[in-house]
Amino acid sequence: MIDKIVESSHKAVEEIFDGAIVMISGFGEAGSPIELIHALIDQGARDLTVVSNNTGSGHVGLAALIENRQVRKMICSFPRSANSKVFPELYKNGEIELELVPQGTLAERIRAGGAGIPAFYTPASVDTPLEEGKEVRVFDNRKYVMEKSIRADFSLVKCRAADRYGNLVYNKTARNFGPIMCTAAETTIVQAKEIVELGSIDPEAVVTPGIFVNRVVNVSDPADESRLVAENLRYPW
Amino acid sequence: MIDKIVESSHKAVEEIFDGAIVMISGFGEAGSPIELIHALIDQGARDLTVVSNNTGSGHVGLAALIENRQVRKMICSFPRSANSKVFPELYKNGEIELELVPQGTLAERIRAGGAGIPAFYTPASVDTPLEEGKEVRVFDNRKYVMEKSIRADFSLVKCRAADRYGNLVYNKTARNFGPIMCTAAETTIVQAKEIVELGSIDPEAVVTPGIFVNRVVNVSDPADESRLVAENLRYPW
Amino acid sequence: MVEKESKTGWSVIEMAGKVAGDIQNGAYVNLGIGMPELVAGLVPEGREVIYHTENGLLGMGPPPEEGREDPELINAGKKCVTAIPGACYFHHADSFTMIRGRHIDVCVLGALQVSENGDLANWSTGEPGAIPAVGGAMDLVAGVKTIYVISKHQTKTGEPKIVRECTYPLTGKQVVDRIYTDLAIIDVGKEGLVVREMAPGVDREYLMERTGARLVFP
Amino acid sequence: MVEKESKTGWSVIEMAGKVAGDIQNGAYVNLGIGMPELVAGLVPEGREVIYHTENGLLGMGPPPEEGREDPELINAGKKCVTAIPGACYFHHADSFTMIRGRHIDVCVLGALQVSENGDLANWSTGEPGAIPAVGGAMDLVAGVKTIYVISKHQTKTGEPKIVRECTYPLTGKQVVDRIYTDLAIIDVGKEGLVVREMAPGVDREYLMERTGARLVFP
Repeated sequence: MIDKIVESSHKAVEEIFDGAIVMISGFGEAGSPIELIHALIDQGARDLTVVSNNTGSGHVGLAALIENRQVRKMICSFPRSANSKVFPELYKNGEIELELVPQGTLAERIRAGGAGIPAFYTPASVDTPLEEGKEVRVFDNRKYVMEKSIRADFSLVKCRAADRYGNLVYNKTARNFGPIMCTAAETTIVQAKEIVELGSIDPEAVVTPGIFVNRVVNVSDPADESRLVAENLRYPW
Repeated sequence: MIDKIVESSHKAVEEIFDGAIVMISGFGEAGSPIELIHALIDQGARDLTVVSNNTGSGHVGLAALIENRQVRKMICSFPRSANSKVFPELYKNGEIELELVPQGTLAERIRAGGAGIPAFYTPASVDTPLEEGKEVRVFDNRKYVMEKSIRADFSLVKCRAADRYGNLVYNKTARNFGPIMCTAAETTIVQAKEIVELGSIDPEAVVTPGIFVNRVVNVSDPADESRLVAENLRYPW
Repeated sequence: MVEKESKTGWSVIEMAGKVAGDIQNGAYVNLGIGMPELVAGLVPEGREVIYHTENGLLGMGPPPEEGREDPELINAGKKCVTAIPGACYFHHADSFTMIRGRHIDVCVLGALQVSENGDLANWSTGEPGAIPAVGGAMDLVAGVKTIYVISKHQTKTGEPKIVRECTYPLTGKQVVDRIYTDLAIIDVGKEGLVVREMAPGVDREYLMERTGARLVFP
Repeated sequence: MVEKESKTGWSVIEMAGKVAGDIQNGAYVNLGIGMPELVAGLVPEGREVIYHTENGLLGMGPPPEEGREDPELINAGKKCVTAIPGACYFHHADSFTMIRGRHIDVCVLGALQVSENGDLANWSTGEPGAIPAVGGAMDLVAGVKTIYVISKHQTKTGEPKIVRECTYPLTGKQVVDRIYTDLAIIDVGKEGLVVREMAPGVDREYLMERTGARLVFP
């Protein structure tokens, strides 16, 4: 029998090793797997390269992982926002690396990683500072930059519902990077608000087919990041 | 108001011009927009380049379009099957061109066309006759061929249900090339078994967002290609 | 008779209204964060426009009523929004397929600088030590069919934002189609910057004084 | 005592059963058209295996009962199939993401020829005038983690199918991991073609006579 459900977030992340590349879903707090991130803080793996659109808010979730000095390098498109204090400070002090990638290029590089495409060309960032060091090539009289795929050792993803095969559906705009990150990691670890019976997700409406998922943990009442930030909470509590 | 519904298949295809590149959805008969193809036969545009996984069966649908000498060139992955007689004969006589593309490469070239990616690298066809004439490049000690995107002037696609915005859902394995072909044409023309009210397709389960669709025609009782082939029917009837 | 209060230039709402007036029925539109967001509320009645937000929603509706916010239903500015009937959700690769693949008709963006040939700088002032952050701006200008810039004509300190060449790092080269400022509406074309309309109280001289690039008055 | 009928080699069902025995619980498997399709029915009880068909279904089930066929629910061989609970449908680009992205564990394919170093030829005899047709074979061999070939050891006319170098056009170079024939099971490794098991009535000499390549007997 196939059963990808594991009993806890801590169990789910136990194999993450020092130096791993870890993708973390979410656009701001929407879709951010905060319980898995907190389990990773407890677990303690260090020297991580994290691929995520942002760098977290306040002192919880991704920001707390960074604050706990577990992250060597961030690969993201928008590393600052209204409530992000941790990353900017470390960055200004030269204590964390940043690879800045246009958002669509970031998405496509992840998708390519999952699809076995080592590189592709995109018009985004041509003639800007972000094309520096990259191959530029003309197709049909227009310039494009070559971008390489990104793959991870682990992806941490949040979804709305999962079954024991690992089929997933998401909630609204919390879908964002989840489906592509699921495809691009050696091991994909998912937190699901609900575990449902096999066959209860409409096969026409599955967003992430189970083949892309390795482990699922049920987090039925995930924390609301913005509330934790508003209350100025810190993880570890 | 936005209303992409048109009243007939003939109206839907009237702008297709001689020499156009036309993508046609379907894997065998599943997902093949047979009524749109028949309307295109009535309409008469010639010298077409058709992108489709196969070349049709019997003397209806895509096979009939080819038999009617409207197709100059086929781009496909599997141009023969049990009941395909028309294409093989024309091909052997040198009366139609063929660009043979591995199925996954065909899918990815179409997807790239829709996604603004002019070219990408794939491991499929490396060290085979189908890599001939293509750039081969090494990434991480493995060889890949560069493949260019395909775009079309028109895509003809079959789906299960559509709304007036052009949001689409499909039926089972008839989905196949439909969603990617919708993205890769200047004008995407869809036949839908059912037209539904705006909002009645679950926004989490829309497969093709309406932005990729230009025209929809309701074909509530589409022909069953294999039955037509079994009855040895020919189009035009 | 009461004399009308004399006024120079358009208000921000008037600027956004000018942009909104140029958005056609059936258009797929992406609105940047800040001033561009005002456009949605000002599209003339009778036009149905569909808003795309690059974090994964086509068919974005107005902000929710208070107390009905859903932190998992947000726009690219991370503000809570709603979804209209006929909306749909999708992942980031599909969202940027819409952008990069030239499926979005209009994008309205803010600007730090716009150059004479339509170069846009809107993501970084290039200051050392600043945290660079680009988001989807480079994809949008590379992929959307028509790029509208909405911006004050000058910076807060009175520097021109429309310049011969951008001094800030570029978002994209030759990408802007039209600029809507508080002083004028300017098309970017092969002939250069063509002034299409001037705001009340603005004349050629006034506009040229506040512009760092050549202007064409047709 | 009744003497058992002596027999040389495995039947097609026995060959498929050998393949099936090597498919692990939880594996994602793509079966080629023809002989490979037999494998699905022979997986040992207690193992849950998920079948992928590249036209857009994960969780393919057995053929439908007569009269319950749906022409829009087919496999890559265009035969009617069913879908199991937990199945899902997807488009071709997503389907080949599964294949090219190394998400499928095992693919079982037929062969025209397999070479000493694991080259596979299975899509074309290269005859002039023949209609070339490749389908998904090149993507499968390039992307699936483990490639099993199931094939008669020789052609109908007695030619070896396991050869030093393929004379037919390749599907992929150095892609085959294991070959299941009616005479033997052969691993393709750095040491060459290693015979893992021989069928009843087959010995080294018998096998070598029918093989066009060097064999290693461990």
